[in-house]
Amino acid sequence: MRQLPCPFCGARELREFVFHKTLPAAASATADASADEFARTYLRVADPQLSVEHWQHVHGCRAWLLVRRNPSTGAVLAVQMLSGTAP
Amino acid sequence: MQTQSSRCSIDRQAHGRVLEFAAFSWPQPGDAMVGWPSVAGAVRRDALNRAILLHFAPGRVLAPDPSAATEALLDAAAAQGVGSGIDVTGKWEHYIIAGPDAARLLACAIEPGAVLENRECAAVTLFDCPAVIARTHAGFELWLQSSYSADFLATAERFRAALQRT
Amino acid sequence: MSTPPLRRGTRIGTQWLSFRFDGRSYPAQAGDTAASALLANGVRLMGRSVKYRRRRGLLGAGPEEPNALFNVGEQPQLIPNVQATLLLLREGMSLASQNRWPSLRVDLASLLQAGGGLFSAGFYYKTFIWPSWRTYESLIRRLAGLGAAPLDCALPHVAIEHLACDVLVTGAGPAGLAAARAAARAGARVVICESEPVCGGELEFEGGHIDGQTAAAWLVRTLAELESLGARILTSTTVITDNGGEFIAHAEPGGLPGHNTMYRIRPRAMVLAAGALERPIVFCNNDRPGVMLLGAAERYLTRYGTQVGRELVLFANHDRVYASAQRLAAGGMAVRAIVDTRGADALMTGSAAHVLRDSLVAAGVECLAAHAVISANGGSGVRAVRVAPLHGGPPRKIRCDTILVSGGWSPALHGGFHGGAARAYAPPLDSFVAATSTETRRHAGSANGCLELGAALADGHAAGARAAADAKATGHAGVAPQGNGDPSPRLQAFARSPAAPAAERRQFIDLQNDVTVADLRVALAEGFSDIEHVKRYTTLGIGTEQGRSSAVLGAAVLAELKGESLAAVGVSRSRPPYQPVTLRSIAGFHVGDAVMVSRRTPLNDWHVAHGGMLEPMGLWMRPRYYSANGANPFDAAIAEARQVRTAGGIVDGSTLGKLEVAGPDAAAFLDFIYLSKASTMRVGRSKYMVNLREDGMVLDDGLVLRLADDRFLATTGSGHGTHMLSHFEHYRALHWSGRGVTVTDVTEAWAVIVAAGPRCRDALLQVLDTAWQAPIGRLGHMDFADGSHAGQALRVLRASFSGELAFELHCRPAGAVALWEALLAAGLAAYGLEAVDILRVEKGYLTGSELNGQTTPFDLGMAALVKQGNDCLGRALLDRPAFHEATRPRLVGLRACDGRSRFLAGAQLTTAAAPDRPQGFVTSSVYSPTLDQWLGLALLARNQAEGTQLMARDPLRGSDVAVHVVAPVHFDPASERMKG
Amino acid sequence: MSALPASARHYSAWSLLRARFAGSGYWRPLWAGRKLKPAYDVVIVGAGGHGLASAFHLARDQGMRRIAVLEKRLVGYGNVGRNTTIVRSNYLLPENHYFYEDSLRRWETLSHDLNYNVMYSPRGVVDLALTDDSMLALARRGNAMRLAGIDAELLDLAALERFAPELEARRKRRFPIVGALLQRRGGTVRHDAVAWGYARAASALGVDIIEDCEVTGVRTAGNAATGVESTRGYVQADRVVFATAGHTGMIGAMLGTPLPIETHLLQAMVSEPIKPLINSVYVYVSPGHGETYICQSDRGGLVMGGHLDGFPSYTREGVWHRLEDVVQGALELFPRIGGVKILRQWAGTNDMTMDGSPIMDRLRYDNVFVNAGWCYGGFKAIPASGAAFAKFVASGTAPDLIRAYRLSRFASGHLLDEPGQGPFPVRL
Repeated sequence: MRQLPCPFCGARELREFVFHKTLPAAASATADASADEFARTYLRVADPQLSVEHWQHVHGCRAWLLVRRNPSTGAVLAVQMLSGTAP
Repeated sequence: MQTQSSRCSIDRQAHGRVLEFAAFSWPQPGDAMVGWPSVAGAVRRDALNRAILLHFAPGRVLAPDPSAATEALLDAAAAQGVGSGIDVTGKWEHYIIAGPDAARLLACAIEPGAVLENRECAAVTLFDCPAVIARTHAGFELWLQSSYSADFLATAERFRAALQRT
Repeated sequence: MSTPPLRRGTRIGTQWLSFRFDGRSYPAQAGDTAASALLANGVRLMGRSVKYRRRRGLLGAGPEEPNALFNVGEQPQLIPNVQATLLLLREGMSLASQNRWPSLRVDLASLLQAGGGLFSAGFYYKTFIWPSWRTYESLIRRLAGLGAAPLDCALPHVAIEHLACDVLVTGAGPAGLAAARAAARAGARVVICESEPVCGGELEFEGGHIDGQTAAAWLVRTLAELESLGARILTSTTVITDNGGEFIAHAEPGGLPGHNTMYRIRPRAMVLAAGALERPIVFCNNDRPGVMLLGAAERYLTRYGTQVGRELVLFANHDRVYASAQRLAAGGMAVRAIVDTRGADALMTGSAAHVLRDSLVAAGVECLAAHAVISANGGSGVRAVRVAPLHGGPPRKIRCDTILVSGGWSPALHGGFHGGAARAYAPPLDSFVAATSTETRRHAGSANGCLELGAALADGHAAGARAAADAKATGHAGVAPQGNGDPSPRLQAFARSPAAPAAERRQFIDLQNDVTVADLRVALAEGFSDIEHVKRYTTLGIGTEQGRSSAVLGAAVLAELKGESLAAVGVSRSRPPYQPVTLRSIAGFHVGDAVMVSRRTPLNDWHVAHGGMLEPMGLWMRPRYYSANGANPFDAAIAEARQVRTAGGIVDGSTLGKLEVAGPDAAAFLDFIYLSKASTMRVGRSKYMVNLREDGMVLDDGLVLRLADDRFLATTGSGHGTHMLSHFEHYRALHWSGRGVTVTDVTEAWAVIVAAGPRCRDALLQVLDTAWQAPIGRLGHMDFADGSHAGQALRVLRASFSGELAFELHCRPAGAVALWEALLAAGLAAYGLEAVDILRVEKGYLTGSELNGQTTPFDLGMAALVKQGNDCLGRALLDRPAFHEATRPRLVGLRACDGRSRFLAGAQLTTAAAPDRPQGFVTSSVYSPTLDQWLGLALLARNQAEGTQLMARDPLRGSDVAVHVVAPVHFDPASERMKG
Repeated sequence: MSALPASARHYSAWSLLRARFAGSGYWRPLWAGRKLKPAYDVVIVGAGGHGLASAFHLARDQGMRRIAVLEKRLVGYGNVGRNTTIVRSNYLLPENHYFYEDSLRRWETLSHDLNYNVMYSPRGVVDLALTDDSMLALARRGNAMRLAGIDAELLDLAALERFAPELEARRKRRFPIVGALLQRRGGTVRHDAVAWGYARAASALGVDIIEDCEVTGVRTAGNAATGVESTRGYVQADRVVFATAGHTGMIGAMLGTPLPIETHLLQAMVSEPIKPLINSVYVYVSPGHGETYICQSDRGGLVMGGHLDGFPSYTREGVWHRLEDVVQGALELFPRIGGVKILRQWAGTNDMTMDGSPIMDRLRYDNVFVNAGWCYGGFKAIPASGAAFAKFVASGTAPDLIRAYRLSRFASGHLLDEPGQGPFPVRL
């Protein structure tokens, strides 16, 4: 269904949200920080069943969201507020 | 701009200072403060039923024309490390959309029933213009980002006129 | 014009009106469609086919019509390709046939059909190769196309409505109404979309009884009940696509763009009951005017009292043809023969159809079993039909002027199936039904293969009740309506009549695109055997009627030619929209000035009233120059820039993005976002800072002000404000959630007036509240002070992007115009963005075109900032080797070697040694009134040293100018003026 | 020069005339009817434009004989048959404009080379500028092209009015038109014909084109692949080529190699046919809307497209609001087409790379090659890609024309980011 359940606003139409990026597969934990940064920035592992993404509810509450979707069906699997720790 | 008709009106409301209070996180402990509209989309109203705190985005509260009591509440929240208050006077313009066609006018842009389901206010985009809407007894009140207001009113007027014809 | 006898029908009134078709005037009755009125006036020739330009008449009575498409109205406001079957006539309406020259009757391009088999599938791929396609293309383009190209469009406002409901029902025929009634009774909020202007579907002419009443009485009662239960019935409204559970429906009353509404309906559950589409049967010359669908003839008779012909031959493969024949005969038409492809034993003794046949035979109708129509005779209209027994025997001729065909019904699946859900072959229909109904989407009635009234009602009721339950309605749906109407069709698959190979060239499957059985054979011979390949190769089913009349039929013929089952062949995937929809309707309110919202500053009205020539910058509108200062932007900007340098000016800087970053961790957050550190700044100071994209490229630049220990104001480029807001918010959420930092957009909370020039300090002192006298005198370069003016907050920042002494005044929007006008009164003059560019380039400041997403901080002369070692966002990827090569660019200044030639931004810079290998390019150039020459900034390979002579090559604009490389700062390199 | 041996029917007006009297039996299958053999010199995965063109050039120019093209579904069923048919070489960066110019030159003669009319129509590609800044960016690009010997003209308003009266360039608009960059040799090519023409020519040269044959895995030994697993069984291969636009990310996953690729949807749409109205290809970008491009097919339909749907997807179901964006953009350019109806909308899956330029390189193994990452611009590249990639696969050394498209460029920073968009395929 082409709605995203915004944790703050409730279900809203997809057109209110803007996709930003896909998360790469877990970046390798090498000592080389720039190599990690490179993988994070450039590399993706395609999984036809699961895409983990950053979206923003730009045309609503502007919350940044962590969205899990199935890119083969468009099904939204989970949405949560984006949060993390300082770099 | 003010437009009047028997079915639907859009009237600009005068107002003074407007603050936004942004919490450092949401949901978070400050929600427990007395008088805080902690639930998503909650609105706290004064004795005259005017909205004084609108929780329109995660941890972000709009405080139009803050009274001394409201300012004290926000200051206390800031002092407790809940978040920061920001004076945004001039960012938002206030409108009342009223009349039997008020909901139908909004339905040209969003489905107001669904958007305001289980909440008193919501951040929306109306005719490409960012706004916060809330229900009032007569229809809806609208806080509109001011740089968009001229275009918003022009587009709303087109739809309003079309509703009038039908 | 003599008035013909009045017709009576369910959709027409007694009032006469007149309309024009191809220049001739005709009478019609109110409620007539173009098709019904033309037919009633004896007009049969209504169009020409695309490829062969064969003469065509009506095939259908609704959206399935492939032939009768008209240009409606007159240029410049003409609407092309309007289906005559949907077009409700209005007084004085002007229609014209399409795609013919010089006239519909005599079309020179119809000579093409003499080529017959030459133009078979794949024709264009096999010829026009020499000398080139372009040689022939212009002629072919003119021959192709259907309706006229409009010269203008003045379609009015399109209404929009967003609707949420529990149950959406498409189609208000018996099944749809039963579904809607059941759902509404159960307490569901119901919306019904019906493509026709009135509800009823097949009930309109099938007759029959429901719950002991006539179908007509039940219809009236049911509609009244639905209304009383709050159901919303949208007529003339077609669901055109499924947008992921939000259904887009388009209302086009009268079949003509003009009073359209776009609905966006989000139901919790859905019942698809859009009915079924009658299929033609293919025979030789089955495209002649006078060959029509059987159901269409019934529609014309019942709705409009229009007789489709005088002498009819009916051709079908099912029982229903007999009931139809009887109704058509009762309507005054002579049924000459019924040609049934099924054997004599197909009609069950004692069945209703059998009884009907006997009575028809008794009335003199020839009923042929196991026969088929082999071909139609007559060029511009049917004059006779040749029929033959299917199991051997000679053909014979039957005189008639109309052949009504019916090869069965295909459930209308398109609307609900854009998601590519599977279809399943249904043998009783020889067609396809939905393979699966999901929890939220159910098919019902003939759309679900239930062709009998009783079954359709029961099916609809059950679907409606279940949909209501899915939508969490808890009421009781009541009992299903009981009905009986026409019996089961008992059809036997039959898609086309036998034909000799040569005759297959005139067996038409897709009438609009002239796809014949012979074309399918060619496609198969060439290896295109999958239905999707056949569709693409032959253009089968891609016409404006969305394949309604040809998609399943074509698949059935293909199955026969391949020797496979229809189930194995399948049908090609249909594409939205279900019904073609005008661009105007899709665009909604986003047309003209509203195509994209405009943002305006608090000074916008002042600019407009004082000759400010506004130009878009992103969504913002900003004054480029003021018309009083020059007739064109070039002259005006020179005058304005000169005024700033000699006296002083003010410019509206309100469009700058402004983000207030607050909280105990604000400084640390900005240290992460920006290349240089914010945390080292003291309160009351500002700093020019840049930030980087994740990949290390410079993203944006601006001033950052430290308002308090825990509070900063970051300014961004005007076009970037919302993007930068998202960027800040993203990293706040990603790395700083729960910590002490917030980001708030205050762009609109502060109007910004920049005052620059030698006299600007005096003007400020004269204008501002006296409390500002001391602070303004005290403010050093990049310092700011907060206070108030005229009772409103005011911030004064001493910063300059012009090279002059300059102050940015940040005031509340409500006071902006007064402050602006006071500054003007104090002797400063307004200047626009064009002058800003001149002033910036003279001083070597970035103008925006250097921040093109391709430049690193090294390229822009900020290596020292990188070296400070702030580990900011984007820093890690700056170490990639390519960014340190000698061919990477750096920012330089340029001047013409002769000191006067003009060179323009976009020119490429080359050396004498390699005149075709660019070493860089001019990013911006201006004519400097101060230095009286052209100045430029450029991004140039690092190995080209200062002083080097290069060519600024601009072949596009016909100029090559010798330039030499200088430092980027052209004017006042020691910055004495702005620090003074 | 025609590539076809005598086993195929030569196409001409004469052959059509003969067929007219010989009946449909005269024609031969273009490529169908081959059986999958157990082993090949080269197995190409994907019978789209790039796979088929590579096969054709391997057979014709590189002297390779045992070549198979394995296709999951049908020849030309992917993006080669779903794009908006535009060909051009108006790129900014030298690595790109030389490559695409090679392609455009090949388009000019492709119908002759394949003896198949691909309907190359050099009707001009017009990139419109809506701001002075975008006009300067076009000037930068056009000058770079001209210095490289590629045709380009910068049109001011007067010139634009002369070239394209249908545009009404001076009409009042929300974003007024400032000027344009014109490439006259740019234009359109009939998309299906490209797939079918290459398939026919390759087949005639002995290439086995096997449809309904999905590759499910790669068998390897050490640093080399030995063959591919398919739904029709194992096939031994000396070299394996992946040309699976829209699914390259999954190929990477299959080989355990993350790639700088995300898969996104791009929609296109066509109107009902009308008489000629739009005579060139128009491309423009407006704030908020992103890109819109529009042209009119020879059948008369207005063909339109825009930017990506905006999020990763394999569904091929476009979202309606992107269609609205495109239509709004098209109407802004041509207000007169408001009464024309959209007939069909569809979508294709696009391998979006992190700099917007393609990848032509080895993938993990010495003898596994990937031709991918064409974003939404792969159609125009087909002839050059096929010729250069065939040379690469046959010789093991990437020709100069495509060396910049190596996979390592992301790590080294030698990015080919024409619009300066960075590693964000959908950022507007």
